[in-house]
Amino acid sequence: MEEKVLMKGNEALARAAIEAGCRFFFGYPITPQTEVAAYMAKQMPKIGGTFLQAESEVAAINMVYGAAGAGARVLTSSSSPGVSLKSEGISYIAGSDLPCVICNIVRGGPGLGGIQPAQSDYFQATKGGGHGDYHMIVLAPCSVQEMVNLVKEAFDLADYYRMPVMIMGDGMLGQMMEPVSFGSYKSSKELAEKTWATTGTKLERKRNIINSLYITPEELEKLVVERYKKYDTIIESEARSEEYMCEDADIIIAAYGTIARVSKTAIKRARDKGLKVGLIRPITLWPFDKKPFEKYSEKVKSFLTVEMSMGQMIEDVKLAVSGKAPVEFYGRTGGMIPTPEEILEKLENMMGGER
Amino acid sequence: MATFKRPHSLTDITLHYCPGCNHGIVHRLVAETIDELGIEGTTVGVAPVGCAVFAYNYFECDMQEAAHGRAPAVATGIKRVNPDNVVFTYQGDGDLAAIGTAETVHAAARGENITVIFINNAIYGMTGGQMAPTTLPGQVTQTSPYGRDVQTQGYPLKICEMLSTLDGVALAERCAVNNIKNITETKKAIKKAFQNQIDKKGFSIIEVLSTCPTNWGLSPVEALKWLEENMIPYYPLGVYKDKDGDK
Amino acid sequence: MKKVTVFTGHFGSGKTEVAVNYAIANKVSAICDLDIVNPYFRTNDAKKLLNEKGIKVIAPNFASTNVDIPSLPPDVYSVFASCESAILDVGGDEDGATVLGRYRQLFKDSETEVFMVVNVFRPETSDVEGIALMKDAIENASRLKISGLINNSNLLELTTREHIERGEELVKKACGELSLPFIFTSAMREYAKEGEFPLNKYIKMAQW
Amino acid sequence: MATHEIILAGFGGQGILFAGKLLAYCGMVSDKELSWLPSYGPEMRGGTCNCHVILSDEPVSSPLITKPTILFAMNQPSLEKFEGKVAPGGFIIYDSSLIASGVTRTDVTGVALPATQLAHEMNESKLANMILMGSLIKHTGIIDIETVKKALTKVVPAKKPELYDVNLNCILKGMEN
Repeated sequence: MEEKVLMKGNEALARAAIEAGCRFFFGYPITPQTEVAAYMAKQMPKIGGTFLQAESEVAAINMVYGAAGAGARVLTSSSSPGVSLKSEGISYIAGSDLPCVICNIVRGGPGLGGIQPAQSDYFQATKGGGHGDYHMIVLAPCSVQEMVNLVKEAFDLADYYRMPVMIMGDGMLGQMMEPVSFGSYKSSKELAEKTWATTGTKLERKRNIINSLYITPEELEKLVVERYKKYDTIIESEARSEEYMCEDADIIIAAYGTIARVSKTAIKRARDKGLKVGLIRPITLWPFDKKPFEKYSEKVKSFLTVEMSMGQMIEDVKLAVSGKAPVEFYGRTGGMIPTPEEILEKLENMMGGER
Repeated sequence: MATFKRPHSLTDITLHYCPGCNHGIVHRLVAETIDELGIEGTTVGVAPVGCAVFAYNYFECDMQEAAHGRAPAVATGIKRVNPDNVVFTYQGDGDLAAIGTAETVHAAARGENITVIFINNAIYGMTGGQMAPTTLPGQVTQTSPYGRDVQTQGYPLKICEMLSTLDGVALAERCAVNNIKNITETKKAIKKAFQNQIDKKGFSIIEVLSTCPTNWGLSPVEALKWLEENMIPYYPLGVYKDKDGDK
Repeated sequence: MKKVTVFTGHFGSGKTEVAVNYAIANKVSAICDLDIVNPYFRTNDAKKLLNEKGIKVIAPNFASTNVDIPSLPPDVYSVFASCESAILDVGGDEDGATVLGRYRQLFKDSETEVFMVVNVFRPETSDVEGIALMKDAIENASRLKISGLINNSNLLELTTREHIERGEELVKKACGELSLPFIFTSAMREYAKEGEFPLNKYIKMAQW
Repeated sequence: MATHEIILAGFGGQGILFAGKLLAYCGMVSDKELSWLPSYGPEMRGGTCNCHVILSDEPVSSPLITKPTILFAMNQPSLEKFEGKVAPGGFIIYDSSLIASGVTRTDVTGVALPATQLAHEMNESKLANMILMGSLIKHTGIIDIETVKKALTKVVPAKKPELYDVNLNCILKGMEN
């Protein structure tokens, strides 16, 4: 059996990136993801990699753009306010079809908000953030082990589709420790050589230009439409979620990340009381996995979306359920974490309301 | 016998700059330098947002387009990945000295081993003649219609003077391309700035005072005269820092 | 002697529409779009039509594209060098007129008229004082003298004869006070009366 | 082993996170499922500090503990804050050198130990946490001392092996009480 080590989510994220071949990290300190930078600062010099503390998140993401353009596997990590600043650069990276991984260890907002865990950046991650028609793949691990696996996979997805991939965690996941093993992930994708990278022509090929500016609207539209065809492929083949006790469920909870785990505890307690509750846990937030919702929407009495926000993912849940069942919401925000008891009470109210 | 021809590192694409604009001269000097140092195959350029936004079309080497002001950060990323590549940015005054001041100052402070070509024409050309951080006191622009009033609009940034205080800077030199003598000096400075990078000396910046006949509302010849009479006195030419040199 | 006619004015005065119509009506050899201020509603948008009429169109390098760079092509010099008659359509206000400054010497060798197009329903040129200030600002920036005013007062599709006439009255008054000739009143063909300069709609309000 | 949901709480600087880590590593070395979740942020500095450790045979669902089975309290505010949340039948151990009031509930087991005083007597004033931990292990039996010894090698910094003995002695001292 694979040797396990006990690691914080943030540390594990950093180590997984290094194991995935990332040798460049550009970042700016912000709580609660500071351990990522600290880990990189210690480890990168030992393995010939680069850790650079930039003067701002804006600079950091543009360093990522430069390094990604030069063909490297590159990571930046931040937390909510920092990701807002990076959004400009993310749009350029998407518009230039460059691969990179961005981590957002989400904290409460808006504004400076607070440093406690939150999920209120769902819209920012899945619906935009930066300007223009673009998407990035957004992966939401719920455990330190899954963080490790998804970070490794994120680099492959980024390279394979030539686009930014975001890892979205929260302060709780970043700060908690769990046993993890590192050897279990194997890429299923064959990655092409980065012949487009700006590595210098060596006078052996035509020059490479990395750019997102197009002179005519026709040209720009054509490129964006092509990029959306790629997005269609991703929606088709990469949307992913976990189902838990859904088969006989009257109510299915939709929750991602750490809150999915809190919900599982609530589900166990509900089942002890005879309430049939299940869980759909989206693993990819974009693309959002509609299939399990479609599958169960005619079987269940209702869905309950649980989030650490005022209700953001619920919009995608509603789109997926498409009016075939009611979708209710329970959430806490500002850094407050819904407890299993609160969720259970909501479930009991929902069932009670029916009786 | 020497013949006048297009430098190999300049593509065979007609430049879009207005007649009388100095961008063309500086492009040529950069390209000649790349040719003479034999670094075309290892050079990666970073184009700015501003009138030179299409610089990526003109240099016969790998190029990346940067967001407004971010060229030094982008160059940092490129350089860190392939330290043996020669990485240069080509930026205007709005890009380098307003929206990208932080990126410029910190790349310089880190002693990032890159070359920065900085075109200072005291105005925003791309958006049609607004006040730049380098617009002279009293100068009329679209957004300083009564002349730049230092009481409310502050003073121009003297980039070479500022950056010369930083330990990471290997070379900070201000030039102009208003006459043959100065063009020769500028060429030398640009070449030195690239050579510094090859020699791993750190951050080099060459500021080139330039004309903008279109937005200054002056003929190309009048514009050169304006530059000589107004810009050079405010922005004296010369070497502000040369770590290993005479100064 | 080359004949160069310059159209200036407050932005939104309709100078481009007037300039294009004037070019076609007078069968000039070239029209030059010198608007480096605003990338929209420009002469270059009517390029196809103008070319069909045998009028050469010279425009900024990236006119009518996605890119807003006011870079001017060297062909502008051909207006002064080889065209029999040409029209220069410049950008709005003194900001747009600044560009004329760089061609100053060349105007000396041409027979130049500089018309200022006035729409009295634009706030900054709604009275004589405003018109006078705009004239001064444009003259300062371009280093050219305005040689006459054109009344192009309109409220787009809400225009009535009364608007046109109210405009003409005010512009004529301005001409009197500024000692400038009144050139003409221009109006869309469906409103124009005998003696006025009728306009066809050539500049599309874009696709939107 | 059933599922143990342990909240450790006290002032910052009392070694709460360290004690939690020791428990987490005990789970690691005995191949249990576990999670370790600290409270983080401003409250880590000087104010109250707490840490949630779950040890279980089953995968851990919520890493956040709302009904601890075990409370390890090292100051008055911590006992006050968490006593009411302990699950019926649960276990509370607290440092009676620093906590005057004691456990008021009757449906839980309360054990008082003057850990800070004992630590002073041993000239290890910073290791009251380990003394209290020793007592916790003895009274609950959730882990055995051999596991603790193995875990201790993982939490003691490799550069300071002498700390192993110091910590172990304090744990053993706690187990006597």
